[in-house]
Amino acid sequence: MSNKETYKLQIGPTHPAFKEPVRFEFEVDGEHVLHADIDMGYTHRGIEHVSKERNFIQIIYLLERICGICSTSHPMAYCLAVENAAEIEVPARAKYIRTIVGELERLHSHLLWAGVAAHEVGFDTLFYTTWDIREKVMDCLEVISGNRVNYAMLTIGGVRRDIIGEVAEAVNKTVEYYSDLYSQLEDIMLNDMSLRLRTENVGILTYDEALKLCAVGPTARASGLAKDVRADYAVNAYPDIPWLKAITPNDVGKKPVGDIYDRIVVRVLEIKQSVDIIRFCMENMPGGEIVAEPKAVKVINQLKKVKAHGIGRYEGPRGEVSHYDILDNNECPVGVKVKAPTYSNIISWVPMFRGAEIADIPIIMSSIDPCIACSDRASFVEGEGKKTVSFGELRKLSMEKMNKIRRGL
Amino acid sequence: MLSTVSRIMQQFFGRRSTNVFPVKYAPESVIDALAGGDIHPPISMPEGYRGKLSYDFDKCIGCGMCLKVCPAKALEDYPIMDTEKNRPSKRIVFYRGKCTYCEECVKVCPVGAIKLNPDFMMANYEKYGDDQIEGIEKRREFEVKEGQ
Amino acid sequence: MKKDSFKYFKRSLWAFHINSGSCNACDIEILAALTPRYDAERFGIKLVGTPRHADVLVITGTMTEKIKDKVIRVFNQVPDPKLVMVVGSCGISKGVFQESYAMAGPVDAHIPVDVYVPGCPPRPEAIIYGVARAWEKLEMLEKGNAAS
Amino acid sequence: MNELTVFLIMVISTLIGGIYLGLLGRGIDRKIAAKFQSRIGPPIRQGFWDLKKLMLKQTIVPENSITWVFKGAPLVALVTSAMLLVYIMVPYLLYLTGYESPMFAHMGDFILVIYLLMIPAIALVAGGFSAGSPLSTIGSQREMVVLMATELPLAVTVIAFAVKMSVLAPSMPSFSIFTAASNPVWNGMGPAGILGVILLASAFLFIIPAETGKIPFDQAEAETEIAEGLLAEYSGKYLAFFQLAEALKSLGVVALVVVLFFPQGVSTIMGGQMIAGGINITVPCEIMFFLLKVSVVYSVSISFIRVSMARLKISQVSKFFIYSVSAVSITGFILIMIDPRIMAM
Repeated sequence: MSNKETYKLQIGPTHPAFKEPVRFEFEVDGEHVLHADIDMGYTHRGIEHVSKERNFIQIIYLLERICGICSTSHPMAYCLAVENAAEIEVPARAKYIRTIVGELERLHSHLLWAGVAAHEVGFDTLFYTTWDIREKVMDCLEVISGNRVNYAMLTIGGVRRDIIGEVAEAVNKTVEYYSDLYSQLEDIMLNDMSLRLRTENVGILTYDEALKLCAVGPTARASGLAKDVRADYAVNAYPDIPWLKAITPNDVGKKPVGDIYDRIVVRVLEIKQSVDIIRFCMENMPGGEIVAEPKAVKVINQLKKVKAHGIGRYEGPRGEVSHYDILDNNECPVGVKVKAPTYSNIISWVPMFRGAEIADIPIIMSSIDPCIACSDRASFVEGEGKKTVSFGELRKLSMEKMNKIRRGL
Repeated sequence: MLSTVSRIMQQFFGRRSTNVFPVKYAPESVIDALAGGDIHPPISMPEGYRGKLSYDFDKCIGCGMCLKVCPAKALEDYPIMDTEKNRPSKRIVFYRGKCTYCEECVKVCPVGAIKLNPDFMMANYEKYGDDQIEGIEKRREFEVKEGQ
Repeated sequence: MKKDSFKYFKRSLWAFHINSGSCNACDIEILAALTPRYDAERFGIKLVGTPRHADVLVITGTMTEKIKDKVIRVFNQVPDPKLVMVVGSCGISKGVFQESYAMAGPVDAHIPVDVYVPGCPPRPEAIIYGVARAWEKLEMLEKGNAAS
Repeated sequence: MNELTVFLIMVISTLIGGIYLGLLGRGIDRKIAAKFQSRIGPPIRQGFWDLKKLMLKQTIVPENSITWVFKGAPLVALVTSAMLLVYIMVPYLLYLTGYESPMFAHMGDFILVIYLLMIPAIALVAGGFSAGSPLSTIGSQREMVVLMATELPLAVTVIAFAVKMSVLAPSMPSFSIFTAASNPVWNGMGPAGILGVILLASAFLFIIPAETGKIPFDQAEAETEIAEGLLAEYSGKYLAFFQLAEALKSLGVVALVVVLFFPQGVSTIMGGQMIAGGINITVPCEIMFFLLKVSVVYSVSISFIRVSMARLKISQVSKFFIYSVSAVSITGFILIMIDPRIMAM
């Protein structure tokens, strides 16, 4: 490839490596990426708009379908936000059940990610193995909630199903299974030679860049940035756990580089952490009610009388999810604002793609565990589909929007 | 590297994890082609699985609460004349293709007329075919009566 | 279109998966159907990387305005004979996203659909059952072809 | 029997058997890989069904492709792959059946085999370039890199064999497969030479997946990176041709390894003719034994390596072959050369 002519490579929106529609335009010189451009909006479904026409209970199921993989994180943040606004006290047992479901989801999401990442580098056996292991947690979630993916466990003021009797037994069995299997899994994920060849020193995001670009979740933690909503804020049952802390590669005695291998390390360690948290919760679960108000219609009527703002933040498997809800004496919220973790992490693709090869594109893409469905904010339905908004304009627009919301309240 | 190889070998000599499930449901002619050929049920369904909805027409009192909480508008009401009390009442039909299987209507129903069964085999050729709409026969019945 | 090749579809079905604005739930269940627990490959089902090799288009999601043209284009790239399978309630009827401005309508408003698999999301077994229903349909087509 | 008749019978039986076994091999490969992954996997006859279905499907030729190259490349790949198989198999079959004739002594020239190995790959490259899709173009570039990277170890091995053969059987042509088959390379060698042959064989363990485009060397078709790469635009019967060509080529390459490194037949091992019930069953036994060897090499070098490794990057592939595999094969070559028994000649 002696000639220095570059050409444009379009990847997506229907590409086998990315299960979600997103289009990349890479400027490539031979096998090297010079410049990357992202075109999003293919999965924009106008959820924030639709939610203004739904009542508080319906919104839970709508928000659950923002993303099917982190389908507890969004309702969790929403419920926390509404409870924050309406000052609803959640029973202690419900907090523990929420924690268990959230951690089981993290477990399945991280295993899923490990499989997808392995598939991206062509390591199909690892993909099959991790997904086979993952079936156990899916079964457990199915027993708890009645569905494999969309659990519908949360409701405003608590949870809908209790973990008791046979269900509790199933959870304990799952915990046992993963504690037994963990060392083998860790060995495969962290010590496999061909996987290390593909992931070490690829897609580097340094500590400074992670800080500057506001990366969240495992992406940030892999760069040595110890931030974790579970450890930093009082959410659910997490404050009761004395040993909980944000996991960074330092925990295995490795200096964080911020490459893909570090992200694998963080996620594998988090699998162990999740298992430990579930065990802790099962052992220390208090008794009592599981929901503040079981009648959905009563909850809606109660929330109709509230006029307040609420913020809910929760650490999803991909990073921090935060919801901002505005309640205004109405059956429906006046505003629902969603900030998904991938939304913060997308921009960190830019430093990662610098100097990458074409072969690295899928693994770098999936290394932040992207959820395009979470983070599509706008889409052009007519016209050229490209408009540049400068920082000043953006600031002006958001100030206008904010004023509008304030006046409305 | 060694751990991977040992795991692969374990998988090679160990029990396979596949559940030979849908043999029972495949068309006759295909069964021979399927591996194993044993009749296997699906992986055991947990109690409280949120699957196919079933609706008890006689139990329903027509309060319309389910319509209010359904996030997907999968339920549609149709008015009938309540013969006993001699006043208009409401009944529902339920579109399986619209449902999100959240169980909210089940929780909200005051008389327990709606239930979610653990059955999940729902694939079909028609979007709104008769077996994809719960309660359609009853609705037809009433429409015919009204016509008379 | 050659009807003979339907016979071989039952033995060898290559699927191309399109996400037309879904929430990933159906997508991960489709992938799960390939994993050791369910192992769809034992029926000769394979996920391929390009529409040119595909026999069946597996569409998940709601068909947003922006991706509509792309999906239609992919549909046209698939060589005949082809099947279209819609997985998930929101592809069938927009599901929970009714009244959204960004929706171009259900999938069958734009391309012909052969099999609908309701569920939110359907279990991997339900997806495999959907494929079995597709085979049944092919069988019916074959017989219809022989009769005519 | 007339020499020409024998030749034709062998060619035709090799072709028919090759197509059948090649497709069967694909099925067995998938089944074994599935077993490694704790699954059931497709039926063994899956390869045939896939091919039949592809033959019946519509074939789309992209508008912006160079049509004649696009259509011609699959045929060239198929024909040359078949030729490769015939060219490797016929001399070996001649050796197995013990049919000796001066006409066949020169059959199966190594240099020609190397070229025949290249042509299907080049046809793939041409097809990929002509398809006019950027993904196919990248796939073609990668295929070229893999092709060039494997050339050096392949050539070194062949030269080592030629040198060895010139010593073992000075009266016979050194570059001929017939010679290599009738004089196993392990014979007449000291410990250094044996170690050298083992090194050459282990280099081939990685050359086989590279030549046949299997993980970890399937960069040209990488599904998750460039969407099947140079096959991205092919559909219907042209894809079927490529698949058949690939099946034949895999069988050919594996057969080449068996012929080069493990040519011993049953009769040589058992030390005589195999006779059961008064009928001489040596030839069927030889063929069965040969197939056994092929399937062992196939499942180790293709199936096992495929399931236990991740796909390498193209830069890693070229480094791997140019440094590691070449070093291994050159060391093997040197060891064979300095073997005292060869030095003595």
